[in-house]
Amino acid sequence: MVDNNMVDTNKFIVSHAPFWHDGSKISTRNYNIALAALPAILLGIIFYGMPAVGVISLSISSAIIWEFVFRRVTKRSNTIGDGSAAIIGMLFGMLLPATAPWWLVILGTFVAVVIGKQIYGGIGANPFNPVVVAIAILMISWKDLFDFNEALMNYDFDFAMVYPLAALKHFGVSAVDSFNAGDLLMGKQSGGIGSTFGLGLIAGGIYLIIRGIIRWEIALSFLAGVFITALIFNMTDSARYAGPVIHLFAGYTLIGAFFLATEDSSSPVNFIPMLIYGVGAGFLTVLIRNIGVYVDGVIFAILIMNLTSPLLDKIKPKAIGKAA
Amino acid sequence: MREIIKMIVVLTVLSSFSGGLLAAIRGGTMEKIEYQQLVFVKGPAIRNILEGCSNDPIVDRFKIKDGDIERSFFVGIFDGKANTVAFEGVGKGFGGDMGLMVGVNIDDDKIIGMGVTTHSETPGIGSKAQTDPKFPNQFKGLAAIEPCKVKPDGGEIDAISGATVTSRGVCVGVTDATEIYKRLKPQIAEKIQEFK
Amino acid sequence: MISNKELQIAYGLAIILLVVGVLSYAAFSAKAPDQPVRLMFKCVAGKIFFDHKTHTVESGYGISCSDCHHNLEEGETDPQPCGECHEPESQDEDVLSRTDAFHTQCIGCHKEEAGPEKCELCHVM
Amino acid sequence: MAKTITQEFTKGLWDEIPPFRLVLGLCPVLAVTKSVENGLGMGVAVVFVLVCSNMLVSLLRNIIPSKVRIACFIVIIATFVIVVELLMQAYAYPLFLKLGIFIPLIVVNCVVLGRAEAFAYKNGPVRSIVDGFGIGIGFTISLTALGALREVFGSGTFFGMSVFGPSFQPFTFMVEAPGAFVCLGLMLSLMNLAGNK
Repeated sequence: MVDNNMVDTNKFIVSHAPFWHDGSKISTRNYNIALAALPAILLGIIFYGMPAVGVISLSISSAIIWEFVFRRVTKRSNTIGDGSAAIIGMLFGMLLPATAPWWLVILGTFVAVVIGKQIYGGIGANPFNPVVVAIAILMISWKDLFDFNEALMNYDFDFAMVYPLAALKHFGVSAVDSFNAGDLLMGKQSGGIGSTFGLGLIAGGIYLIIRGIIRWEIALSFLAGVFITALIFNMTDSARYAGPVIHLFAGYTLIGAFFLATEDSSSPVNFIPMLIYGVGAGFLTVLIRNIGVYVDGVIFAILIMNLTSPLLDKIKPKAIGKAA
Repeated sequence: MREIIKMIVVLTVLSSFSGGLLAAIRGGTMEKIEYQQLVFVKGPAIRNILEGCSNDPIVDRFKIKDGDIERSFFVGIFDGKANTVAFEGVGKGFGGDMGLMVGVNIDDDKIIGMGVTTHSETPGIGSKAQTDPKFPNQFKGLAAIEPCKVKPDGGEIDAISGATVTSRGVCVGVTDATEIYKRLKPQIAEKIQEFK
Repeated sequence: MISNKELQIAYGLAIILLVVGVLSYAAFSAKAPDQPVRLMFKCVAGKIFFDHKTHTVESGYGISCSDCHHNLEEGETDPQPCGECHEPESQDEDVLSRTDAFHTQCIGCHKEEAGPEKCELCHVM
Repeated sequence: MAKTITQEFTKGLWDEIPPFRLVLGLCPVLAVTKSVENGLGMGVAVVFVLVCSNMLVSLLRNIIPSKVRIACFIVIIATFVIVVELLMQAYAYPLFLKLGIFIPLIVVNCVVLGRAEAFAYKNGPVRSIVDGFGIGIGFTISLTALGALREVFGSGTFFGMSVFGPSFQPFTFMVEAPGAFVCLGLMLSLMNLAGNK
C-alpha cells in the first residue's frame, strides 16, 4: 500500500480547461519597454533638439522597414506587429550621438535587424543582442562618428560637454573630478541620445522590473559587478583608476544594465546563471575601460557574456527524483 | 610484401619526379625572381636616385665581396659615362633597421641622391623619410667621404619634425654607406669600367 | 498570432516616424555655429580636442581673435580657419605646413602661459 | 547517371560551387579576399593547381596504391603549388607579396585534395581536367565576388579604383576578419535563398 501522505497531493492539481490567457503578449512587453525608455529619450531630445528626433525616428522606422522587407524577401510571415523591430530601432537610436548621419542609422538598423536577429531565425532565436551587435560592428568601422567629443562638438551647454569616459581614459582621474553623481544622473554629460539621463533610465528599469518584463537579477548584478570591480581598481591605485560613481553613471552602463543586458533570448534564465552573467558583464566592462584600448566596454562586455549565456544555463537545479 | 614494395617504389618515383621538376623550374626562374625582388623592393629608390640615367640600373649591377658579405652595386650611366653607383647602407630607426640606398658619383665623390628602401617606422611620422621628398633631397651634393649628422648633433641635415630618431637613423645609415664607399672605392672604380 | 491592430500600429509607427525622421534630417541639418565651440584636429599622432570657446571667452583665457588668426592683421575682418592656408603637406615655401603652424602657435603660447606642454596632454587617441 | 562533359564543367559553377555549396577551402576564402585583385589572383593559382593535380592524379590512378594515395596526392599537389609560387614570384611579384603565406597553403586547401580524392582518383583524365577546371573557375568566381563585395564596401575601391568618391567613409569592418565571416555567411544564405525556389 502506498502511503499517500508522503506526497503533498495538492501541489500537483491542475484545474480544468478552459484556461484564461492573461492578455500579455510580446507586443505589450515591447511597448512597455518603449514606455520605460521614453523619459531618457525625451531628455535627449530636449538637450540635442531636432537632430535627436531625426535619429530616433529614422532608427525606429528603418528597423521596422528592414524587418518587413526581410520577411517579405524570404517569404516568411510578417512579424513587424510584435514590436520587436521597433524596440531594436529605438534602443539603437538611443545609443547613437545626436549627430549620427542618416546612412549610419539606416545601415545600423540593417545590421541589427537582419544580421543581428533575422538571420538566426527571428525573434527569440538570436544568440546576441541585435542592438549590441550593430553598435559593435559600426563602432569598429567608424570610430570617429562614435567619439562623442567629436560628434557633439558644436553643442554648447552650461555644463562641461566632455565625454567622461574619454576624458578618464586620456587624461586620467583628475580630469573627471568635476563630474558629480547628481549631474551625471541628470544627463549633464556628453553621450548617446538616450544613454545620458541616468535617473530616467533607472526609473524605466524599475518600472520594467516591477512589471516583470526584465529580470532584476541581471540588471542589479550587472551594476554590482561594475561597482565592485571599479571599487577594487580604485582601492588598489586611486590615482590611476576612477571610483565606482563615474563608472556607474557615465557611458552606456545604465542603459546596458536595464535595456541591453536583459534582452530575452541572449541572456540566461536561471537564478545563479543570471547572477554570474550580470556580474561577469559588469566586471568585463570595467576591465575594458580601465585596461583595454576602448573608451567604453559595455558593448563588448555584453557581447562576450551573450556568448557564454547558453553555457551558464547548464548550471541548473537537479530534476526532482533523479539520483545524484 | 609486394604491396609494400609497390608503395615504396611509387612514392619514391613520384617524389623524385617532383623534386626534379621543381629543381628545373627553380633554376629557370631564379634569375627572374632576383630581378623582380630588386625591382619591387629596391627599384623605386634606385630609380629615384639615378633619375635621368640612360640604362636600367637593376640590370647593370655588380657584386663586390666586403669581408664576409657580398654587396650589390647598381650602375647609372649618365651622358654615356658610367660614373655613378647606388648601394645600400643600414641605419637604426625608431622601429628597427632601415635600408638606405645611396647614390654616389665616383668622379667627385659626391652623394647624388638617397632613398629609403625598407623601414618599419611610424606611419605618417617617421615614414616621411621615405615618402616626403624634401628630407632625402637634403643629402644631394654632400661629400660621400664624410660622416653626416642632423642639425641638433652639429650636422647640416634638418630633422623631420616629430621624428628625430628616424632622421638620426637615416644619417647613421648614410654614414655607414660612405664608409663602405671609402673602403671599396678601388674595387668599384675597377668594376665600373666594364659598363663603359 | 499577430492581430491586425498590432500590424496597423507597426505600419503607422513606421510611416509616421519615417516622415518625421526624413523631415528633421532635411530641415534641421546641424549647422556649425559662426564661432566654433570646440574643434577636433585630426592627425597621425592622435586627435586633438581643442576647446575654442574656453580659449576665447572672457571667463576663460580671453584671447582675442587676432592673437591667433593672423590674417586679421592684413586688414581682413573674418577670421579664417587655420587649415584654409596651412595645408597638411605645404607646397609653398613661405606657408608653414599645418603641423608646424599648430605646433608653433599652440606650444609657444602654452609655454609662455600655463598650458599643458606634454605631447599626450593634447594628442589623444 | 553519367554526366556529359559540359555538365561536369557547369556543376562547378553553381551546383557544387566551392566554397558556397561545398563549404570547403575556407582558409584562403576568408583570409585573402580583402580585395578583388587578391581574390582573382588566388583563384587563378587554385585553377592551375587543380587542373594539373587532377590530371596527374587521374593519369596515375591505376598505379597509386590506395593505402598511400593521400600521401601521393599531397606530393603531387605540393609540387604544383611550388611551381605556382615560383612562377608568381617571377612574373607577378606584387601579387605574390600580397598573397604571401596563402600560396603555399593551397597545399592543404580541401578543395584541391577533395577533388583529387573524390573525383580524379575515380575518373579518366579528360573528365578530371574538365572537373578541375570547372571547380577552379567556380572557386575563382566566389573569391572574386567576395573580394569585390568586401573591397567595394570596406575600402570604397574596385581593383584599386575609387568607386564612391572621396567623401565615402569606408565600412572598415568588412575588410577585417569578422567581416569576412559575416560576408561569407550572407552570400551563402543569399545563394540558399535563390536556390530554394
